[in-house]
Amino acid sequence: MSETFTIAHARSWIDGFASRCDEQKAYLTELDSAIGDADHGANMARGMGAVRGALSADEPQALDALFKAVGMTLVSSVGGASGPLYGTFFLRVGMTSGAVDSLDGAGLSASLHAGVKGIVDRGKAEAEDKTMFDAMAPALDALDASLAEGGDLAAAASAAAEAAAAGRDATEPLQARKGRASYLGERSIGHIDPGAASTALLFDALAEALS
Amino acid sequence: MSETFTIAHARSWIDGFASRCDEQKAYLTELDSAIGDADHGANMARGMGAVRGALSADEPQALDALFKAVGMTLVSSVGGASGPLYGTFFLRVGMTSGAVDSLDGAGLSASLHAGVKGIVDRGKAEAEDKTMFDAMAPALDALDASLAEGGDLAAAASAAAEAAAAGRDATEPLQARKGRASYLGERSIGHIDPGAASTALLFDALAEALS
Amino acid sequence: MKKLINSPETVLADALTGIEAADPSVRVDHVNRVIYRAAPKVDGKVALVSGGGSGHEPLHGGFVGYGMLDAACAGEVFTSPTPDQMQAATKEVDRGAGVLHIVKNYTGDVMNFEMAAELAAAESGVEVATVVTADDVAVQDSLYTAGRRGVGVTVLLEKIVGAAAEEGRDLAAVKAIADKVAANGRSMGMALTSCTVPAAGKPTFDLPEDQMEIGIGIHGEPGRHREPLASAKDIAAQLVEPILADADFTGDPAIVMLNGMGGSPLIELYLMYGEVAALLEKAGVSVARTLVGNYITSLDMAGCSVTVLKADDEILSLWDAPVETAGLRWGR
Amino acid sequence: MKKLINSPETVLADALTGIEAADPSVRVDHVNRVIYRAAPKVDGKVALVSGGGSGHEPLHGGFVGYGMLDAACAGEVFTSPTPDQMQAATKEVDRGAGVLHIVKNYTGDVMNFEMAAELAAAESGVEVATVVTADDVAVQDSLYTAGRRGVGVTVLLEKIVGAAAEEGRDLAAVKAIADKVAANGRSMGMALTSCTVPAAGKPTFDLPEDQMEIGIGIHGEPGRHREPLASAKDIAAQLVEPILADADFTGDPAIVMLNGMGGSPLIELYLMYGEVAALLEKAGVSVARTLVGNYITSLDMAGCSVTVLKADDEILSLWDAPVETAGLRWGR
Ligand SMILES: Nc1ncnc2c1ncn2[C@@H]1O[C@H](COP(=O)(O)OP(=O)(O)O)[C@@H](O)[C@H]1O
Ligand SMILES: Nc1ncnc2c1ncn2[C@@H]1O[C@H](COP(=O)(O)OP(=O)(O)O)[C@@H](O)[C@H]1O
Ligand SMILES: [Mg+2]
Ligand SMILES: [Mg+2]
Ligand SMILES: [Mg+2]
Ligand SMILES: [Mg+2]
Repeated sequence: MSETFTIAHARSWIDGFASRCDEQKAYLTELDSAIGDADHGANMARGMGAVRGALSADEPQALDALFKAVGMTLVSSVGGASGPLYGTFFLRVGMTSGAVDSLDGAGLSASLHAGVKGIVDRGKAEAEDKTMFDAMAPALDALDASLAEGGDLAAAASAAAEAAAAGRDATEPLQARKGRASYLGERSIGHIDPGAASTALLFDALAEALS
Repeated sequence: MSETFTIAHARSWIDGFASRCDEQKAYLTELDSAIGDADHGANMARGMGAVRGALSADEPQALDALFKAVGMTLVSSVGGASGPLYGTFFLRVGMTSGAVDSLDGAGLSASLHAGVKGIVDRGKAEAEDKTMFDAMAPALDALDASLAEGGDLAAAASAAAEAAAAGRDATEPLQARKGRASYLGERSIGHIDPGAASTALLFDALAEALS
Repeated sequence: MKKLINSPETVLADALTGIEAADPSVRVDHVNRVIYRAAPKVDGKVALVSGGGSGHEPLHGGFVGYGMLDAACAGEVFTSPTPDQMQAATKEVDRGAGVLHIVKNYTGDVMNFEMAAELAAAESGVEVATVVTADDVAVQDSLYTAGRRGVGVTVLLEKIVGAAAEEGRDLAAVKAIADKVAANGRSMGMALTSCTVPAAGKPTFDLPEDQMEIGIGIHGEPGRHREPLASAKDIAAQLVEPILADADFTGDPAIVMLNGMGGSPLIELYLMYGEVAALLEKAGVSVARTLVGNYITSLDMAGCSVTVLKADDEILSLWDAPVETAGLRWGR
Repeated sequence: MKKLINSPETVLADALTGIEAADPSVRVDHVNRVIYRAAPKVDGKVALVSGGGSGHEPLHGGFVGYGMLDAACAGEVFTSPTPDQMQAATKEVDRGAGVLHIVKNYTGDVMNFEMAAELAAAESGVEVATVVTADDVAVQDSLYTAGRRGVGVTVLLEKIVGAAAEEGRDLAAVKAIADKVAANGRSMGMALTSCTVPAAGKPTFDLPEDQMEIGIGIHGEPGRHREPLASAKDIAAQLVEPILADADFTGDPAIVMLNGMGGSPLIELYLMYGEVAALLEKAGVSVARTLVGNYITSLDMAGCSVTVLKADDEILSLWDAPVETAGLRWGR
């Protein structure tokens, strides 16, 4: 049970996300085969693998440095749509966190909001475009609601993870309007968005890190 | 029951061979798929189809003209190994038949021998090289033996057809030493030679024409 | 999965090694995964940088050389390259006259090139202009899509704009001709089979023996719709009609490309071009130049695409100008 | 069977229509199925006629043009053309200096070209010389086979000998250089998949997911032996070793071709070339010129072949001479 999000939590979050991307590589690629180009699993596994490598070479002691390293590594090792998007997410999370080694609930929420705003700035996604944003947005709403109700960080993160998973599942009936799934028109309906699925992993990792 | 091989027999022989090539196209190609390049059925069907067309346009009244037309048409419409080989066969059959409208048994035998010699001149095949020659040679032996025993043309042709079929089957255990099956080395063993199979059709058609 | 590879992870690195070994006229930066001309352009000329996911060969690496690109950034298979790669290439090829980025319209490519242009301008002061190709008529360009995909016209654009840069035109002029080509090309593609992404290890989609996908892009994604397998004549109509419905190609000379997706043999591509040419003639399109072959591919996918570019005298003379690359070569 | 065709029976006729539409520098005789240069050679120069079954494109039709062939006779898929076709082509291209027939060593091709040469000499008095390529080391050249198959070296030969003819050498000299090239080239091929002959409608052989054929020719025939599917590095060794074991390639410059069988994408061919180049370097072979791509194919077969030609200054300078065909083009 934690009231602060520490750099140890941050590390464990990133590490947990990396493990999940690796374990779920085939699943993410499977989703991307149906409505994309069959590389989302490889992209995320490669990127988060590179992040692990970068963080083990250099151990940043402040949250801004840590997340900047994560973001820069993703930007420079992933490519595709997910590279700039997840990269920008972490860069913005870091910028807003600042040169500190921990955040309270409000601080974490503000950082995550800045990250999601980064994704929207880059990708212009709106709700129900069938993108990772559709898992991000409800996750943050749930996190904020839990904190507002006085929940601790563990509870808030676990609510966020649940909401992200629900958001992921809710992309299934949508027709894509962003990213390469949009080229499929109505044929994109009936499939879960791969980026929303990786975002659900992201919040699941956060919940575990804070549990 | 006939003691002479007439131009009507010749026509019916050619026509029967054309029908058989057409009906057995897939079978001949199947054999050629195993140890060749999957075109013997198409080649023979195309060639004998062209022969039918040529003979219906122009009705030669002498055996030499008829067989020359068959041979020339095969040479100019088949290509591959079988085009020059069957083409030369019929050209030589025609040259030896001469400008007559019928042949006796000895005459027919001499013409067929000339045809087979043409094949050997062109292709240098020897016995057990696993080629059409391995159906041709026993067929002529059987024809000659039957005639020598006093058999009529129908009996002789039917003996030839049986021997050609046996020759065809006897190619199965052989390792090819001529044609493209030879490239396979030992892998050519265990498959019937496609050209021997079409030669069996040739003698089957002759037997029917004379029956 | 049957491929001539060592392992899915090393496909790109190994292919770059092979390209470098095969073609003495290019040089490969293996760290940044950029293919450069071995003999760089002279000072004062605009340089062209393109790039994208791998798996579309000869695009883009095979188009590096005199008369076309100065650098091609190679991403992983079907994954756009990263801003670092593009930024490194941009800095390397700049000859003081600025750099044109040639970008196919995909979310990933656009975002990565955007970040690269920001970085290049901020860090090294290189002037960057960008052209985005978006010629795929299978996709409606609307608020409800990521816009049309950039496909075949990219090949024609790299040739034509490469010639303009070689002539010594300035960045604005080079960008203007690039925009003109991008605006006047249309493409439509189809697949007989899926392709297999090495890292995925199996075909991206299943396509029954009697079906085909119409309106595919170049990433093995399913097309706009699935249709019963048809004759070449019929397929040609399904590709040409949407192109002609989308823009008027009469009255000007056209450059036409019949492109193979990688797994269809040349005999079929020629055959298809015969059908396409007949349809274009019937529609009153006068074809001035033709390209038939594998130019912008989808790994081992069987299928083809048609690109029609409305040209003019300027474009035709840039098209005819000398080019010396692995993928396109004439005039020297 | 999934192919971009109208019907198996019309594949060749339709493809010839497409070739003619696509390439203004050739002219097609649709009755005889011969592809000619649109602008014939001048009087007094030796002419080159090649030909063979279709399904190997760009060979041979794509090599008709300045610096290579004067005519290519197209047979049905995998079926050598007939003597009529070759004879018509021979008469048509003769400029009074004689004609070289370029024949790949297959029983059918050899017999049909033999008949054509007899006819051409008898009927029109055209002097004909013949070169037969037989470079496939997968096959032992012995009394117990039809000799080695003619494969990849045919491409190199058509280029090199085409340049010699363009220079104005006489028939004996042209034949001499042709024989030298034929004698000094070796090839070895492999398949990941079978191809599908249109008229047969299904793959010529079945090849399980984990197996490959080593020592194939170019007609979709099974190879010399079946092996477990291996890495690119391993496959390269299985192709290069028999070539190097068959002839000594050290001490002279080599021309190397890494050829695709039609269904393997360029990224894999480049990757394979990287492995081949490494092996050749280790063996002390000094590679002077390289060709990577689909040049002599087997319809849609996935796989590749390696050809190594022991060259010399004369051969290299003929190789570098200008050529302008759909399949190979440089220097003009
Ligand atoms: N404009 C966008 N805004 C937000 N997310 C997007 C956008 N475009 C694509 N995405 C996300 O990116 C995911 C695809 O990532 P990935 O497969 O790695 O890249 P690519 O599409 O370039 O192959 C999609 O599933 C979607 O969630
Ligand atoms: N040298 C030869 N002598 C006799 N027959 C031969 C010879 N070479 C090949 N053949 C016959 O030709 C047949 C193959 O014919 P076909 O498939 O039509 O031609 P290709 O081998 O050129 O594809 C073989 O099955 C064999 O019977
Ligand atoms: Mg993807
Ligand atoms: Mg055959
Ligand atoms: Mg991608
Ligand atoms: Mg054949």
